[in-house]
Amino acid sequence: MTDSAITLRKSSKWGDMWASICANKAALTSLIFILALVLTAVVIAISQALGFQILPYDPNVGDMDKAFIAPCAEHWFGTDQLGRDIFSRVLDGTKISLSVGVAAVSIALISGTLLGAIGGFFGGRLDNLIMRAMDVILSVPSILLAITFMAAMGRGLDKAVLAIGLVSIPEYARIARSCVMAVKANDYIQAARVTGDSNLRIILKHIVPNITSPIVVRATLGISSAVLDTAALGFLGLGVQPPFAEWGDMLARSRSFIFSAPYTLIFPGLAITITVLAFNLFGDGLRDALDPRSRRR
Amino acid sequence: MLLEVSHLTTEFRTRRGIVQAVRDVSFAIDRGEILALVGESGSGKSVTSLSIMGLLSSNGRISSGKILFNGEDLLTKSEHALRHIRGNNISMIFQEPMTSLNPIFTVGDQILESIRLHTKLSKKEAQEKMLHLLDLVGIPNPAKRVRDYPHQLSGGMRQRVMIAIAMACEPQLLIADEPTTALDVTIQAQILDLIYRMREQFNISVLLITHDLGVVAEAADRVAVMYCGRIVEEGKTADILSRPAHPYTLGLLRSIPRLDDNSQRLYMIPGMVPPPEEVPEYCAFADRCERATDKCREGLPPFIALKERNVRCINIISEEA
Amino acid sequence: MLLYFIKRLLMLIPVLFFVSVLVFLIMRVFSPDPATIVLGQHTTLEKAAAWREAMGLNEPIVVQYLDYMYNVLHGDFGVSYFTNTPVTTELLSRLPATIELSVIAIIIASVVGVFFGIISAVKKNSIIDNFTMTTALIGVSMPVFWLGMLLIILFSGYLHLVPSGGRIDTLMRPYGGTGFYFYDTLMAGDYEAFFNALQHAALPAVTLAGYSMAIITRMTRSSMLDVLHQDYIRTARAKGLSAKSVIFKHAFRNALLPVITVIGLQFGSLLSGAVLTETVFAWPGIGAYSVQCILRSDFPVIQGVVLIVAFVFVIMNLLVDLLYAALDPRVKYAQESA
Amino acid sequence: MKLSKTKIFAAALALVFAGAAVTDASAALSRKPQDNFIFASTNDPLGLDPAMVDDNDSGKINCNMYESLLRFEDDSTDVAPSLAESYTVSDDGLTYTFKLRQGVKFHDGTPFNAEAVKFNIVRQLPENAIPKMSYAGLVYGDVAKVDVIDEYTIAITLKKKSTPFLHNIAMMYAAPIISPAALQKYGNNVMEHPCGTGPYKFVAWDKGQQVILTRNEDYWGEPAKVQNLIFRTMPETSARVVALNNGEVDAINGIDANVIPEIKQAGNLIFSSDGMSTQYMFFNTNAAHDSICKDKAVRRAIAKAINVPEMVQSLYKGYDTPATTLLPKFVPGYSSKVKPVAYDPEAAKKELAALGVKHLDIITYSGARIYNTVGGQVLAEAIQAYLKAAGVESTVAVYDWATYKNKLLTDKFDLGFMGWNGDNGDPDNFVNLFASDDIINNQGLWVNQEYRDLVSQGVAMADGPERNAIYEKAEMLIAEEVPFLPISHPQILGAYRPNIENFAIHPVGLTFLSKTVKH
Repeated sequence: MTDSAITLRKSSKWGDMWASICANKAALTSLIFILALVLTAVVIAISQALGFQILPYDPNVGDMDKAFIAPCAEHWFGTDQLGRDIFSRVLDGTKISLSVGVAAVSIALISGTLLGAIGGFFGGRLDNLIMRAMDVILSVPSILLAITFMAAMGRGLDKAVLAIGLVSIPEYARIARSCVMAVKANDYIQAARVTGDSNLRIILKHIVPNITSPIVVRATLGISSAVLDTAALGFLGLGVQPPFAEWGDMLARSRSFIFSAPYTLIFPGLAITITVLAFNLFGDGLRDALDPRSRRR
Repeated sequence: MLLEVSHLTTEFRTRRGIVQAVRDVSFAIDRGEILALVGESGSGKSVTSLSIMGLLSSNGRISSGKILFNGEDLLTKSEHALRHIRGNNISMIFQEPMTSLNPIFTVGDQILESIRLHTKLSKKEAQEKMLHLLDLVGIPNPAKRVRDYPHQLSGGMRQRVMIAIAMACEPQLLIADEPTTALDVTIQAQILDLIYRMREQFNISVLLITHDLGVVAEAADRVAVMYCGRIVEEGKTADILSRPAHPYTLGLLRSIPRLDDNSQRLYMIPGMVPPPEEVPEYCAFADRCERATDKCREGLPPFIALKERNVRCINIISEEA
Repeated sequence: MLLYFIKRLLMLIPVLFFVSVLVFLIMRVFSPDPATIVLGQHTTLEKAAAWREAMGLNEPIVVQYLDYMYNVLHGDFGVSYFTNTPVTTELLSRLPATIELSVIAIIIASVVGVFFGIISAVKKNSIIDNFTMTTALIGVSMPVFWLGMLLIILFSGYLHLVPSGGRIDTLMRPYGGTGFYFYDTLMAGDYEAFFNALQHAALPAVTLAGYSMAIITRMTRSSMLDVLHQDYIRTARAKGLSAKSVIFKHAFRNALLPVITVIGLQFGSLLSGAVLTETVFAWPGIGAYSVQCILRSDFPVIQGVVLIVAFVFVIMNLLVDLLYAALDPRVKYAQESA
Repeated sequence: MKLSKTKIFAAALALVFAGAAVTDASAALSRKPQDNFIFASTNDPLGLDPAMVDDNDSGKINCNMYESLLRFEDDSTDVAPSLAESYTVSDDGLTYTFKLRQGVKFHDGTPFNAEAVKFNIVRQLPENAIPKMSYAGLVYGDVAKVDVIDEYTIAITLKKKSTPFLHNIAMMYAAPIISPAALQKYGNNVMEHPCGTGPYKFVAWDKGQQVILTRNEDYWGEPAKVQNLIFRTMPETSARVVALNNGEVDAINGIDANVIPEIKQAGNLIFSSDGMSTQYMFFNTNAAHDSICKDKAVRRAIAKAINVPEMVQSLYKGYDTPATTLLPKFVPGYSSKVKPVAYDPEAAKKELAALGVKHLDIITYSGARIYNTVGGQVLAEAIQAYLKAAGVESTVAVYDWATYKNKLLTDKFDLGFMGWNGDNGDPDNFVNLFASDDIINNQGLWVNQEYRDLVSQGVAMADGPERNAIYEKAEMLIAEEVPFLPISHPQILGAYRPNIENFAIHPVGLTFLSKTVKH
């Protein structure tokens, strides 16, 4: 009886969620925008892998004679110091920002959720150890830790993913842990234990479905902060390898020209802000959809 | 009459459109009288009380009707004037003594605030008055208790404190919104007794809102039964409890467990209370009523005046007539 | 209370210990060897080896760590590889700038954030609310350094209202004193210099405050909305209190509790933001300095910075907990042992 | 009560912070604009002890506080008397005897004499020098002994003949004479307590902000014109330019060609002169790394693919000169007869294809260097584009400077970037790099015995046409073998306000400001 009631509620929960997101114009617009971004990144990546250029210009090769052209019909966003088309570079940059964001969040999500869930489920010393480790990571400002990491390991996409992923593990661990502990305290889990269900079975059947929604919300918002962190690392000169376009790196390069060529600064910054905004709006919408308490407001 | 509510209609803006929570409600309370407003949750009794106090939430609005207090219409008064009446002439106590007191102020502060707001007493006089009030509502060792925070008191004590706050300025009308619901049975009786005593001592009128007919029997002079935002029956307590005229009132009475009756299962009124936006434009109880006929669904039944009572039903329970 | 405080302090020790281990590992095991750049363009492999030997970098890592911790516990954080100056000196001479900036930023963020949070909550769904919430959302979505550069372009480049970087005009610099320019200039009665310092701090502080401001606004709003639905607010209104005292006395003081926690946590993230903000505005604090030092593998300085920042961070968290306990009569120290 | 609380607070703050700040708590300096010359540059100095620093940011401040026995002429690297009034060289070329200037005092009042000079040299002799003294080896590595002849005469004897020695002791690194009293007082480290004999003396150093100097009223020579010198740290080029254009500062350096129009437009003046440094791209010829570039034909083919003049013009907007050889034009030994491999994209493409060169690994640094104002990444990307045009794909690995220097020692790569800032104007200072077995100096580890012989011949030979001929030969060898591709000789660029007179940046990168006037 309990089981069927839960599954019943679950399915309607996801249905409700979808309805609620559709009702939230900002969240829906964001979702469409995010899908468009993903599509852009995938199309660009595929076309580049196949060896043809669908962007107006090669984002990585410029014509030095055409350095610092202000936005015009040929170069919508202008050109940079090496004469590369900023519009093409901004579009090309979606690849890196999105992939770093998603990859970093995946790392943090998987290891954080696992650690938190294990700690919450088994409790005791193991839990204590895990949470102290999380405290250690949390007690150093994340950007400082990420920079230190990058400086130690060198630049590169993979390392940026690792650094950003690592510093955000504690968030997921905490969420997972508190969810698991809350679920564990529920009567039906106690009952399942009494009736001799294995730990694995309890975890798969009862705990996983219950921690999914807070973790999904956190992950959506997490992508936005990962995009910001990627940009910050790029800005400090610790981002990806050139000549790949990365928004933060583009901003860093524009620093010396903020007065003479402000367009080199405006567009990559806008790209970051709008992308992050979209993920934030969508994440907020998702949270409202999954958490009726906040929907009330 | 101290308070006369006539044709009060209160509505709320919600996601699903405008919903009427109180529909064309009229009643009156005399000085020194205790009127009980009875109904299930969602029947509109709390909204009625908040309408009188002018404390509707921001999406609520009184769309028509009059609320005369001492002959003056509260609905035409400014917010400033209403503030002067609230807590001074009309005061209110609530269902949840646990959450109705501000957790971060001491009990004393919260009582003093009320006293000092409406009187010109000096600090010292106000403090004396506060101690006197606490003594009056039966709180032992008041001088010590005033320094306590709400969470340090028991539920009954907190409700006493609420009553002390309500009585701070010796109001003419006390609205008690489910004052005993959240309390243990023994404490319930004490609190009712206290309200009763207050009425005796200060000759105040009380609008007692409750879903518990037991409470009504114990305390009220008159009863008004609400269902889906409308008053369906209104009259003297003894009459209504012993000889209900409206089928809904009867249903309510039958669903009270009785110690002397163990023969059958507890009665349950069939069906559910319709949500406010689905209340029909005919007798709202018709769909649950065992006595309902097609005629009941043709239009809103009028108030039928029996001796000393009004009933909104066209199939008044026969033995009554 | 004192006992609780001491207990909490003791609990910080293992955290700080592991922080030190973590940073030590990252720096000394994985980071690039600084020898070739410390010694500049006249280095040779031989000289670099001699330098490493002299700095103890050839010792086993455990010995290096124990040495380091021994010295730290004796108040010696070592000497910067590049400037040959004690790390303590280097950091203390830059800390006032960072503290000054962070404090101004957190004040701005709290005051503005709380103010707009309250307005938004009270005027829920009004134009002001929608505008505030949209701004706040954009605020959390903007890269700090981009915001900073935009502000520089606008206020310093086009409007010429404020200088683009630094703490104070060189000529206004206070002589002697504590290194806290606001304090020093006020004490010296030099109001011109005080306002000059204020002008310099305006853009960086606003930039640094931006993110926290947005977070605090959102938190205050949702906390206020929560509280405004509480029964005791109805009680307060039923007493006949004015809307103002209901909101500020009864609602706000309750809503403040979770907000304070957020403000405390934001102070920690300000230190993160300071790294970027200081870099953009050439603010001579430890944020920009630590980036510089990380990039040139100045191990002793980085280790010092991370330890000090972690220390400040955990102490801030402790203070927030204590403040919370002081403000909320429901919290008792004894119950909160976790 | 309240006041006393404030006082306690102030005392506590002062105790914690003021004790640490590098501050002379002396009375405030004049705030009149004409009394203060403010010079903004990119970095904080590393320190103010000339024996322990090697950076231009320290040098350009130190050169106003310290003096060496000799100095460079105002606009060249020819030497002239300074703290030494004259010198003689023994016939075997090993012993240098200096007559010191009399009546000179250090800023702390300590008299300047032969003992002070000896103290400074002994401090940096190989047996005493700490590893941080990075110029000690270059300047004093060959010193056999130092003798005080009398109070104002000192004799320095070298182990072997060294023509660059006189240039070396005119430098602002290692060579300046510091007050022995100060050195003793501060534990052989005056990084934060500088004390020399120069026209300006130290007032305060706000870390990350500025170093403040004030006129030395007891200076032995012509007193400085402007009362106070302030060296501000402003890391961002754009910020420096705006500060200059707004009149917040009087002069700036570290600018690149892109911002010059802005500066001129605001009515400010540009200072530019040939810099004494060379930027080059080196090929990895390290036998251990087995790069395709160890093949001379490959190196020549790659060189043909790159249009150095066009690239330099485009990157540095005509302010840096394309380099044809290792030596800058004004350094003795430079020869216009040395011709680098000419740009020939067609030939390059053909040859590279024939040689089977399809892919190259490029390694570079991220930030800007003195010899490369646009930064290593931009430069590498430009090279990458030229290679692509020649049919060669390449990857660019970018590291921050510290990592880069380490990667050069450990990683396998084909092309890298480096530059050399001349120290003393002597050709040996440049050419000996590629005669070294040390991978730090000879990054590609190019080994050529003929070249090495030429270099060791040159160092011992007295200045003159004969010596120059040897260096010409060495440069010809480089042009033929292409162990590296010379890219550019950077221009020294600075800018200053129109009310400033006599502002110059010396070819070695230093700013001697005692003659600068502010109207």
